[in-house]
Amino acid sequence: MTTPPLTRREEMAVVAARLLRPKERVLVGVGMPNLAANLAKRLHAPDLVLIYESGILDANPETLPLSIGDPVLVRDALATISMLDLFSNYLQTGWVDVGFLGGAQVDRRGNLNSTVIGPYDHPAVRLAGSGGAADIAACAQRLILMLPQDRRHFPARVDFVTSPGHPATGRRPDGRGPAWVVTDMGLYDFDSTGEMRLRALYRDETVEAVQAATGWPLAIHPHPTRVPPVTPEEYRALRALQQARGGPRR
Amino acid sequence: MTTPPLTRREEMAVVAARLLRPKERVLVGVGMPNLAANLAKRLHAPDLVLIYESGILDANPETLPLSIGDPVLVRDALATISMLDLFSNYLQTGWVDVGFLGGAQVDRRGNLNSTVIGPYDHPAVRLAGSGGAADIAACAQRLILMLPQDRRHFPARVDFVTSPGHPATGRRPDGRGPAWVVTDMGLYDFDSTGEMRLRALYRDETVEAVQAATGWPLAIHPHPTRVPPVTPEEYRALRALQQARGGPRR
Amino acid sequence: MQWLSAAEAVSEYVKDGQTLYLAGFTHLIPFALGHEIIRQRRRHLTLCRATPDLLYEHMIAGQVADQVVFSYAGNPGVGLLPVFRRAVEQGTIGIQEWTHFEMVARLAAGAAGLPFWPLNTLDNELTERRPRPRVQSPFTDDQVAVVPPLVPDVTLVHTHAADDAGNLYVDGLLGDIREAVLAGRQVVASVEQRLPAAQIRATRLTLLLPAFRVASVSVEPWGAHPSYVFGQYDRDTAFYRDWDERGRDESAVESWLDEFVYGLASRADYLQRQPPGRLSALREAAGQ
Amino acid sequence: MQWLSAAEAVSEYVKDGQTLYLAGFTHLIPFALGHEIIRQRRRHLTLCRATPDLLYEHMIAGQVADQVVFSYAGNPGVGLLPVFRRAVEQGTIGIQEWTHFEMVARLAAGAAGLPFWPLNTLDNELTERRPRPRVQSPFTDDQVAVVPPLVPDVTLVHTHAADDAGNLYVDGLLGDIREAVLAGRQVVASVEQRLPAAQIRATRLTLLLPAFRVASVSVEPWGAHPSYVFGQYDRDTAFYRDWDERGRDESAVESWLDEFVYGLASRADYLQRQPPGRLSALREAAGQ
Repeated sequence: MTTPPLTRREEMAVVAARLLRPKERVLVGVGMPNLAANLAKRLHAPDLVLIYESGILDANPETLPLSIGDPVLVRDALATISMLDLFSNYLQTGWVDVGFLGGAQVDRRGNLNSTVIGPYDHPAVRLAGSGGAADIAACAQRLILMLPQDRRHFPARVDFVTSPGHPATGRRPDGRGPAWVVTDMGLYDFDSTGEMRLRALYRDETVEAVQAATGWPLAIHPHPTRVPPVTPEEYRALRALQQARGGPRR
Repeated sequence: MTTPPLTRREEMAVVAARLLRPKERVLVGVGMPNLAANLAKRLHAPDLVLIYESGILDANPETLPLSIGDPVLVRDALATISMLDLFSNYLQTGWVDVGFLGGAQVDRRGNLNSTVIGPYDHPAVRLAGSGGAADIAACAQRLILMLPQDRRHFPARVDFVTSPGHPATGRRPDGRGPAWVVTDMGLYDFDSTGEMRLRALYRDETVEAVQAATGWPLAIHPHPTRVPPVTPEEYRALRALQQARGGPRR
Repeated sequence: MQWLSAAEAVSEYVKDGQTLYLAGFTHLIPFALGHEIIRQRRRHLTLCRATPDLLYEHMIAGQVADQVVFSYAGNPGVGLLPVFRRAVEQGTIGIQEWTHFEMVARLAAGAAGLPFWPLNTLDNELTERRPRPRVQSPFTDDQVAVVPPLVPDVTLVHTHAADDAGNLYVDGLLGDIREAVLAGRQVVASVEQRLPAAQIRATRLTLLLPAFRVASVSVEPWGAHPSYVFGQYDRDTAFYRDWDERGRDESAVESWLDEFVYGLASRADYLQRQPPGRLSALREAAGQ
Repeated sequence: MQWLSAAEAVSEYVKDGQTLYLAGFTHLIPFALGHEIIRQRRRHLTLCRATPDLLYEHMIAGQVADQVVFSYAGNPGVGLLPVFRRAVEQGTIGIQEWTHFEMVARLAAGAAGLPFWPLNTLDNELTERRPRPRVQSPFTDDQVAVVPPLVPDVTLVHTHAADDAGNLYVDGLLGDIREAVLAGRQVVASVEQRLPAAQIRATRLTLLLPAFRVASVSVEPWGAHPSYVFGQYDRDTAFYRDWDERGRDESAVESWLDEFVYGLASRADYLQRQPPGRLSALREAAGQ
C-alpha cells in the first residue's frame, strides 16, 4: 500500500483543523472548510458541533459530504431546523463560535469576496455570491478563512466586499471578525490594528515568496514560526476521511 | 332511558354551531365555543378545521376537551405548531375564517371584555385577560361571540375593551369584526353601521324581555324571526358529545 | 451542561430578583422546578408565563414573586386563578399584561436578539394603557405595531427526555416552549427521563434545544404533574378542578404548600403523597 | 385543493410574468414542476430561490425568466452555474441578490404578512448597492436593518407525501421550504406519494402545510431528481458533477433540454430515459 504525501491543499486542511478547539460550534462553509472541520472532529475535537447553513445542527457525517445539504449530513445529525431558525436564533445571537469560510479574494483587512471578479454590473467572472457568508462574517465570534495564496487571491483590494473584515480604522469593536487565514503558503492572524499578519510558514516557504504572492506589503509577526509538520495521526485521519468520500453508504 | 330537554346553555351551542359553514377554519375559544364547534363538526360540517390557540391545527378530538391544551386535542390533530407560527403565519395573515369567543361583557359595538370588572387598577373582579382573544378579534375574518344575556353581561359600556368590536364610526373598514352574538335569549347580527341587532328569538322569548336584559336601547331587525327548534339529530349529537366528555379514553 | 438535582439546579441558577420564564402551555409545565423555587424561598422574582396556571398560583402563594408578566390568567377549562386574583385585587402583586401573540412575539424577539418584534393587530384598551409604539415601514406606507423583547434571566422547562449529552427533546403541544427556551439567558431543564440518543431517534420525539444552550438537566419523573407530558401521562384535571375551591381559602393553600412543598425534601416524596391509584390512572389515560 | 397532473397544475396556476419561488435547499427541489414550466414555455417570470441550483439553470436556458432573485448561485459542492453565469456576464438576465439570511427573512415577512423583517447583521457591499434601510427601535437606542417581504405569486414545492386531504408532509432538511410555502399566494405541490393520513402518522414525516393552503397536488414519483428526497432516494451527484461541463456548452444544454424536457410528454418518460441502474442505485444509497 502506497502512502502518497499530502498535497499542499490537504495540508491546509490539517493546519485549519488545528485551529478549532474542542466543543466549539462551527458554521462550516462549502469546500475546504468542510474537509478541515470534519478532520478536527476525527482528531482532537470529537465534540465539535458542526453546523451547516442549510439548517443542520450538530452533524456527524459518516463520510465527507459533497455539498452542505447532502443526505449524509442529515442522517446522523442532531436535528434539522429551518434556515430562518438557524440564522435568527443561533447565528444572529452569537451562538456560533467559528465561521469557517472560503472565497475568491481576501485583502489585508480580511474582507472576503465570493461575488464577482471585475465590476459587479459587468462581471468578468460571476461567482456564486454570499450565500450565508456575509451573515456568518457579521455574526460568528471569530472567522477562519481558507484560500490558496497568489496575487489573484490576495489582491490589494478585493473586487467586491461580500463578507466584511476588519474596518479600515482598526479591529472590529465587538471583538469579532477574521481571526485566522490559512493558505497554501502560510498561516496568518490579524494584529491589534486589524491588519493581516504572517504568523507561520510551511516548511519550504520563504517570506520573500509569500510577499511576492501578496498584493500588498505584508505585515509580519515579530517571530514568525514554521507550521509544525503533519503528524502520522493527522495523515491517517485525513486519508481515511477522503477514502470514505463518495463511497457507498455502509 | 330518559331524554332530558336541552338547557338553554346547550341550545346556545346548537344555535352557534349552525353558524359555522363546512370547511371553515375556526379558532376555537375556551368554554361554550368549544362545545359549539365540536358539535358542528359532528353535524353539517365534518370538514370544519378546528384550530386552538395553544398551537393545534385541525383537531379531531374523540371527546370534548376540558381545556384548549388538553391531550385529547393533540392525539388526533393534524399537527401541533408553535403559538408564534400559529399567530404569525395563520391568524395574522387572515387564514382564520371564524374567531369564536366568549367573554364577561359585550356592548352594542361588539366590544368584548374578558379582563376585569370594575377599574383596571382597582378591580372588583380580576378576570383571566385576553389570552389570544384580542389577537383573534383583530385578525379573524369574522367573529362569533357567545354570552349569557342580562344587564351584567350586556352593559351600555364594557368595563374594559379586551377585544375591540366595530368602531363607533361604523363597521370595520376591513370587513372583519363581530358578525354574530349568540345568547340564551336570542341571536344577533350587526347592521350596516356596526350596531348589534336582534335577529331571532328563542321560542319563548319576547322583544320586551330581551330589551330588559340589555343595557342600551336595542336595535331590532325589521323582520326578527324565531330560532328554529333543535332537531332530533342535533339533540342526539349534543348528548353524545357530552356523554363522552371526561369519559375514559378508548 | 451539568446533570444536577432539581434542588442543586435552583440553588445554582435561580437568584433573588431575577426574571424567570417557566415555560409550557397547559402541557409540560415545570412544577417540580417551580416547587423547588418555593422550597428554597427565592424572593422578588418577576415571573413570566403566557398562562400563569396553577404553578404561579403556588409560587405567588409561596411569596416568591413581586410581579407577574402574563397574557391569560385562567385555570384552563375551569375558571379563574383564585390566588392570583386575590393578589391582584388586593394590590399585593404587580402585573404586566399582554395578549398571547404579544407574549410569544416578545419571546421571539428575545430569541433572535432583536430590539423589537413587529405585529399587525389592532390596538385595544391594553395597548392604550401600556402604549405599543408603531414603526413606519421604510418600504411602504404601512405602520406596524412593535413589542419589546423578553429575555428571561432563566427559562425553566420540563421535557420528555434528554440524551446523554443533555440535548432536550419533546413531543406534542409546543405552545410557547420553543421561543421561551431560545429567549432565556440560561436554560434550566428537568426531564422525564434520560435516554441514549439512538433510542430517542427511534421515537417521534423532536429536538427542542441542543445541549450547548442548556445550563443543567435534572431527571424528574412526573416533573410536570399536575400538568401533563404527552404520551407519558395525562393532565390531572381533578387537581385543576379542586384548586378552584382550594385556592379561594388562604389557609387551605397554606396547608397544601406545607404538605406538598415545604414539608417535602424532593419530588419523590411529592409523588408518594398522591392519592393511591391517581398517578397510574393518569399513565393509563395517556395510553401507557 | 385539487389533485392535478403536473401539466394541469402548471397550466392552471403558473402565468407569464409571475414571481415564482421553487422551494427546496439542495433537498426536495421541484424539478418535475420546473421542467413542466419550461415545457409549457412560460415567459417573463421572476424566479426566486436561495440557491438557483441546476433547476434554474434549466429554466434560464429554457428562457422562461426575465429575472433571478437569489442568494447563492453555485453548483453545490461542484462549482458555479455555467448557464446562470453566462446570462449574467452577458447581461441577458436581471438579478436581484441577497444573503441567505436576508432571503429567508424576506420569506418570513411574506409568510407573516409583515411590511418588513428586522435583522442584526453588518452592512456590506451588497447593502451599499441595494440600500438596506435601518429602523429605529422605539424601546432602545438600537437601529436595526430591515428587508422587504417576498410574496411569490406561486410557491412550487416537492414533498415526501400528501394525505388524501392534500396535507403536505416532509422529513429531513428543511432549508427555506417552510417559509417559502407560507409566503406564497398560491402553493402548487408535487409529492412522491399519496398516502392515507393514518399511515403517515406512523412515520417520522411531519406536516409542512395544511391542505387548506394548498392549491393543487400532483403525484410525481422522483419529482425532485436529480436532487433528493431524504429517506427515499439520494442526490444524483453524478448529474450535478456532469453539469459543470455540459452547462458550459450552449448546444449541449439545448440538446439536453430537447431530450429530457421538450421531447417528453411527462415525468414518467423522463425516468425511462435515465441510464440503466441509476435510479435504483440512488434508492439503495438512501437505504431503501
